[in-house]
Amino acid sequence: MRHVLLQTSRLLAVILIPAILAGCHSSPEPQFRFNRVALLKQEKTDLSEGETYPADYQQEIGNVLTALYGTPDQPRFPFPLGAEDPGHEVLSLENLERAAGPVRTDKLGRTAGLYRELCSHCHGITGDGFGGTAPSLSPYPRDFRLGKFKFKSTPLRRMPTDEDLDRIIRNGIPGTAMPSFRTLTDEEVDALVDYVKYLTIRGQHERRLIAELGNLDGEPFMNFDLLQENDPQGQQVDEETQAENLEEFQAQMYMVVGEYLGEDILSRWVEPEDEISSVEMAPAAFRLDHPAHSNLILQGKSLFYGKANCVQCHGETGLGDGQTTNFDDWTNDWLKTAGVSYDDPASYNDFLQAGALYPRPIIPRNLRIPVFRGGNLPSDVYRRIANGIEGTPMPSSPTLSNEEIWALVCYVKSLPYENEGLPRDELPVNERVVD
Amino acid sequence: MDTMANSRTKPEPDHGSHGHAVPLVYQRALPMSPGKVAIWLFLSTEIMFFTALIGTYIVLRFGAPGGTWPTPAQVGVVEWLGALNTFVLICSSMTIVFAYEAAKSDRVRSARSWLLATMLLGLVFLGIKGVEYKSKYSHGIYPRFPRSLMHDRADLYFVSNFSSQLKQRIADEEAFSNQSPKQAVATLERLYLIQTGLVNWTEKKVGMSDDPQMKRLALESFAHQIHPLSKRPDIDKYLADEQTELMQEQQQLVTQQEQLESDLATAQQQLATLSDEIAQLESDRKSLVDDDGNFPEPGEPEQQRKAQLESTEQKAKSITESISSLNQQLNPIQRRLEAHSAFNQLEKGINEHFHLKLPMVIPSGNTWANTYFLITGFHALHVVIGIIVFLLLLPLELNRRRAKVMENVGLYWHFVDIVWIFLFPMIYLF
Amino acid sequence: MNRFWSILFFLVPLLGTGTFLMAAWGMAPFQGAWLPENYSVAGKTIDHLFYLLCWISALIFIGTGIVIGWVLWRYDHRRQQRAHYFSHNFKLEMVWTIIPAIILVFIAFYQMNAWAETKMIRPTIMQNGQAVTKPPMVLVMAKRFGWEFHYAGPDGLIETADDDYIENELVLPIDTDIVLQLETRDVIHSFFVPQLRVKQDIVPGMKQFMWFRATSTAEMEIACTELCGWGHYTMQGRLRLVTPTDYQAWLAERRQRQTPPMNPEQEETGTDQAKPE
Amino acid sequence: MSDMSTQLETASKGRSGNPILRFLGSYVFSTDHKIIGLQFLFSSLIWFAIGGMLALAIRWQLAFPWSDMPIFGPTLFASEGGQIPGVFYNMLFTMHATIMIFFVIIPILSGAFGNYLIPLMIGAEDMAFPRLNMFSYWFMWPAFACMIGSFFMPGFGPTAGWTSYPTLSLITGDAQNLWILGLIFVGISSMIGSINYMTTILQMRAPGMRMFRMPMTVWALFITAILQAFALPVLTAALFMQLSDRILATGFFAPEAILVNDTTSISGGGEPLLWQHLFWFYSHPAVYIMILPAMGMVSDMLSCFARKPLFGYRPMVYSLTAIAGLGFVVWGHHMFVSGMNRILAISFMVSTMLIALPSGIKVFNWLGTLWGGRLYLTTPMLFSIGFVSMFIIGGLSGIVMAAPPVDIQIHDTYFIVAHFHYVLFGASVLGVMGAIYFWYPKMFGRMMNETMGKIHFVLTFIFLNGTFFPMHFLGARGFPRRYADPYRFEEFQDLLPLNQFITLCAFLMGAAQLIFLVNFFGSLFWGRKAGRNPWNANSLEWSAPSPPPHGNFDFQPYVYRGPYEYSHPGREDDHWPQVESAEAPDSQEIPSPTA
Repeated sequence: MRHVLLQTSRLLAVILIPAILAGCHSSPEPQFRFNRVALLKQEKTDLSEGETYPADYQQEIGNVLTALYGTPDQPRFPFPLGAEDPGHEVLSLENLERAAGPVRTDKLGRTAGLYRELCSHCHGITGDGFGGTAPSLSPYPRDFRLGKFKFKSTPLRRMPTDEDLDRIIRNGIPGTAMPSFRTLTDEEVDALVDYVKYLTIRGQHERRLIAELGNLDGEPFMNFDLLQENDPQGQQVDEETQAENLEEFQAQMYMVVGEYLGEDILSRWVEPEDEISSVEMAPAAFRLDHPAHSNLILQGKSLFYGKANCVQCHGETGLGDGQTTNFDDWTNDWLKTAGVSYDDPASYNDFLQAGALYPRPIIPRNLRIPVFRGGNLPSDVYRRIANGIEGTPMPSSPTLSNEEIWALVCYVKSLPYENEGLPRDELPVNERVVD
Repeated sequence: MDTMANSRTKPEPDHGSHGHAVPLVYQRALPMSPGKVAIWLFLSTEIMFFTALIGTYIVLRFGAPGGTWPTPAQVGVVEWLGALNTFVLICSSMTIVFAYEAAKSDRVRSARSWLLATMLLGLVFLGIKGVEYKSKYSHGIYPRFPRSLMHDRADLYFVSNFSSQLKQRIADEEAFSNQSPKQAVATLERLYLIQTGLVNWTEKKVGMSDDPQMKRLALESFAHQIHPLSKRPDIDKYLADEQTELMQEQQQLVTQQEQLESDLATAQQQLATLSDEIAQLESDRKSLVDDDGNFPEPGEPEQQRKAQLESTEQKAKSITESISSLNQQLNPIQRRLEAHSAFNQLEKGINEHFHLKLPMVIPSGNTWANTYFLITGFHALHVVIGIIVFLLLLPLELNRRRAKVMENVGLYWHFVDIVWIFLFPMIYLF
Repeated sequence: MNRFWSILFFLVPLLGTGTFLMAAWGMAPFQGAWLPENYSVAGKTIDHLFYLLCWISALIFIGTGIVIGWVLWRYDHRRQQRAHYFSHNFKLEMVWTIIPAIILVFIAFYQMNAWAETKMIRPTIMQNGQAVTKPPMVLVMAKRFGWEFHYAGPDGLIETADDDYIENELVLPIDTDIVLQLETRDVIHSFFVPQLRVKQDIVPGMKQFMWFRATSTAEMEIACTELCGWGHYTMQGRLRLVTPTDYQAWLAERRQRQTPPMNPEQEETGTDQAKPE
Repeated sequence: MSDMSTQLETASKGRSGNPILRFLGSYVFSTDHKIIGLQFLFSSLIWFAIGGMLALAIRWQLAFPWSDMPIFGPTLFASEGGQIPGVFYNMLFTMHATIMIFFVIIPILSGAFGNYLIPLMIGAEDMAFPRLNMFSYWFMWPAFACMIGSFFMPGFGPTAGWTSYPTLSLITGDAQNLWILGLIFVGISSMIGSINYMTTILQMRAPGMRMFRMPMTVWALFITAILQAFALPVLTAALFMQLSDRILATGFFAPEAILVNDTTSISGGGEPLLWQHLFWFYSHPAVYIMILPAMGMVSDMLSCFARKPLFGYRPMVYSLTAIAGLGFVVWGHHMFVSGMNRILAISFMVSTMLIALPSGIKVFNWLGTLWGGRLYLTTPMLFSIGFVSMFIIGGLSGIVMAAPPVDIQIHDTYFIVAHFHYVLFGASVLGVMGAIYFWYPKMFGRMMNETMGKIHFVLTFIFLNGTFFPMHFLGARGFPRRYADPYRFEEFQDLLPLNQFITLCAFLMGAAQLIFLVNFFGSLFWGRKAGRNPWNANSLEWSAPSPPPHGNFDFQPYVYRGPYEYSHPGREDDHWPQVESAEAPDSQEIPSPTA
């Protein structure tokens, strides 16, 4: 018995002591995750089968991004033009600091570390939509790095306004796992909006850098060694060379920050409000009490089955069963571009290893449930129909007239409550009224 | 009374030698062996187990919406098979008693044959159970992931699921038809007809119609054609009405089509004459070539004819368009009528008649199947365990010493029998 | 040493009741850790019951605590030469069976009315000279992880095409019998407003009704108290109790928003449904 | 300790020369009820440590939400800065409850003490079915494997709460399947065990050991076995149904279609409330399964250390029976706000009020036992008095919750958490601790250290109250349970300091258990040797050698009196063992061994 006990206690010690030691030091500072899916995709497009970019390329991009954007705990932002930079209109450092970093529990009114507290479970610290809960959610949380947002007041391929992001945070997205954060204060929401934009811009920039890898020929994007006063042999560099080096570094920086970021990415984020698409006047029959209201619904119905061809995806039944094999852009981004087929999971196993989420077809909305992801106000539905939904197969509809769109809005909004053909008291099976 | 001392003296293999010299004596609360006490206690826990299952059945059955619960006929339960099974089990309860009695009086061979008989009766029970399960399975009545074939209501979700499963079936069948075309063609034709004549028609009808009564009849008649549950005069009438109406419509459309076709023929004739005339005029004109090789300007009649030609072409085109749109209208109607003539007269419905195993509507059918398989399954499991125990006992010498074991096994077997006696009326009769 | 144990065990009821009183009076460090302020009519009854039960419990608690402390103090093996040999006392046992039984039966009957009022008797309205149960005002649709509050449109009925729904914000009038219809889209949730003393689980496949009458205007939070998944703690809604006039004005404003722009001047950019009031 | 091993070694000598086989035979696959009891004891204590760690992790998150959690943070979530995801928190409390209930309290009470004490206390050489008994332990191992395995499934483990309410439990990760399987195995183990106990108690009592001469411990274990045998099959059936809902999508507990994030998951026609009824039909009796044996053991300890007969032995037995009987008809009080029929709620309320009565009688009888005694405040005695004192709190808060209108406010809040921790930790675990201190000399032949025991008690007692008492206030405020971050709600933000205080107490309470650990293992080697009867107690096990050999008794025990004849006036000694004869045994009661 003694022998057994000694053995057992030794075994316990072997198991427990490392665990306790591991528990005693705190976690290392979290880092942004590198976009390995984009790199893999780039490798598949640029290089021949089986070849990869050298590991220090990834290191290099990481260095550049850390130099420009800091870390999750200490965010930075590279305003290329200093104080006059239009980037200041896009986001403010103050807001970033409020949203970034670990959750502060010492204060009661926890106004710092908001992103980590509220968002990173799903969207991940990097904003790559790969937080801890992500794989179990349907639909997956948004990956910000593509710079695409579904529900916005601007047309396709335009950036959302602050208002749009603000509304999503406050209202949530019904029918998805995105909850409504209505109880946050204005400042908190502003901070989160700016932080989301920060993560998006960082992700877009990262993708851009990865896309440029093929043009590099082994040269670094930004050679930080150029700033050193000593050369690799440890010798002092003379002033002339230093000046040259500095110039070269500035040129590199101009390319990476000024061109890639400033011109190509940031400029689109400035004043997206100018692009807001208008919601045209509705016909008088849109009013519920208008005698022609039911005619408008009928018109919407015939458009639904006819000219607008909504049935193609949403199905004749309106249950969203028309097509079930499309993917959204976030999946297509790697699934399609890299020439991988969905039917053969083995063919994209390397992408899953790199951190892509298992591809799921995007299911068209079941219109018989009164859940409107982009908002249920008539003007919201109008925009969805008129502008389409970014990143999904839902197209914009330039051929429909204003009145036709309103008719569709009217029909779509009435669809959930449409009697499917059974008496109302028979409707919800197994529904017992308790009172 | 045989006491514990009896079982004491029989050394337990794991016990080894005891630390004490004397075997202990005990006083008992009940005048039976510990084994028998334990088997009674075990059976009482089993009662609680089956109480929970039967309770679930009762709750779900009486909680079913609108009092719907499939009749035995609707789910293919055959009463006489159940009655036969009851008889088999009761007989087996009797034979096990004979086996026990034989063992108690040391008639070893007789005990063994009675036990064998019990086991065989148990196997017969399982066999009949298997036949029943198989018939359920072949009718598509079983719990299934992710959705059962059975839907509780004829609604759009039913149509939608039916449609997607049908599409899958057609795809499978098409792949199969590449290998052996002859066999598949008939099935495939039928499936296409179901898809166009039933599913798409109903989808469209329910989507486009504004009359709730109409929608309801459309959905119910669709479900009825797939798998009729009982005689439905209203649906028969609806279908017949629809058929006559569609025939009239078809007639109309066909007349229209004929009219249009004759129009088209006239137009084409006109076109032919016109182009002939134009060609004539042109060649006439070309014969008037001057010295520079220039033709004269086309004359008034030629221009007139050309304009005429153009307008007639337009007209012919529009006629062709309307013909094709007419065809588009006509096509589903024709398919629907074909479906009517192909499927209306089927007594057992499409599913069973063609062995299609497509989704069907049985109100509360899912819940029925769940509880049926749960309860009878666990009961069958108990029968199986009993048979295994019999198998273990058979090679042994079934003498007086083993009679106690026989008694305990018999108690268990009676319990299994009693459970069935509860289940039989519950599932087969009420 | 026995004294020490005696005092230790006596401290249990002392500190127990003491902290209860401190919490009830809102003394530090328990300020706020007690029944929240009550805003509903039925809440008063519930609070009264809670206090009554607390007092009964406190009496028993202190009584038994004193006995334990005293026994340890008095019957220490160093003071007591030999234990008294007795194994039962019929009269005493009857007394401590019957008195608690009476108290328990009293409690059981005392609370039945409160239960009936809060959960069984639904408010009525007069319709054609007959009292009929009041139809629900708002359909509360619970889902993972949030609340949808479906308000009746101009037709006054919920579950019709003109319904208007808001995420996570419920506005209700005070001094009115409010009936809510509760449903869920996915799993079991529970609608809980501590200040109104209302809680109701919402089970899939069932319709639940809940009613209360608020007494004064306030803003409070709605919580879900039945585990519903990873984001259970995020099911946070806001409830605003306003005066009936404000409520009507608010409703009118909502309806205004439901109407899309009918002429260019009224058009707004983006939906401002989200903007806080 | 060494006595025991020599005894056992001699017992197994000659059976097999191979030392490994011999070791396996005597310690691992032993059919000796004492070894099986100890196996249950040790595995439960290991699970107790795991469950405790989970509890501390829960407390950490509530005191310092989303901060870097010790041990779990750096090992599992380093890339997230040590911040746990919400679903991990759900796993924490689900597994904490499951482990504590099904792998700690139930096995330690009926598995460890039931196995160890029943044959010894009734004078049997072993259980009625020793090999079945071995199986009842080894059926725990598949359950252990399932539970450990479930931690490694996606989503970190089952996350539907220990109540596992559908429809949530139907859509959580695959770990739930393992969880269900684990509980089914626990159920089989408990069922085998309880049938064995009942048979043993009914049929294998020593001559003269009438039912009403059995110690309260045996009575309590007997009634617990009845509860288990009749309530568990219901849970097992329900678990099978839930498993089939998850795997075959049968839908016993799912209404027609559940839409989760717009994906139809399960179809059915079932009833979510049906699960709750079936579950609580078992789990409410389970509450008594978790407290009755402790009550029995505490009764024995109180009487022994007060040197005085148990006050009202028969009423105590009757009240045990009443608690068990009523325990089957009160399950609905867990469901007052669940949407269950509201008239039914009233009947459940009345029966719940009734069940308070026998519980009250027990408390008063314990006080009566102490009154006029000669108290020796040894560690087991202190734990027993602690048990009574804590059980009073748990019982009284139970009455508050039994009132449905009040339950509306405090259902699923920390008031409930406080209540059942007072009963399960405050009462049951203190009782178990006391019982370990009390029967340790019998189990290992050595005494545990009294000073360390008392320090252990006083620290546990203080911090246990510090941990659980403030939860009543949180609950009254409406502070919901199972919230990973309640402070998202403005109205709960000011409760953070109180929660931090609770967490501090919880960690200190956890630390205090280290003293117990040291004492337990240290005493194996350095404890004072105990004779047969170190506490001068009456019941039969104290007449056997410590530790008892294989077969328990080195003499044929005859029982002459009840177990509580302390300080009998006609006797100089203050105890009078049940086996000690003053006159010839009543010949009627002793069957002749040869009959």
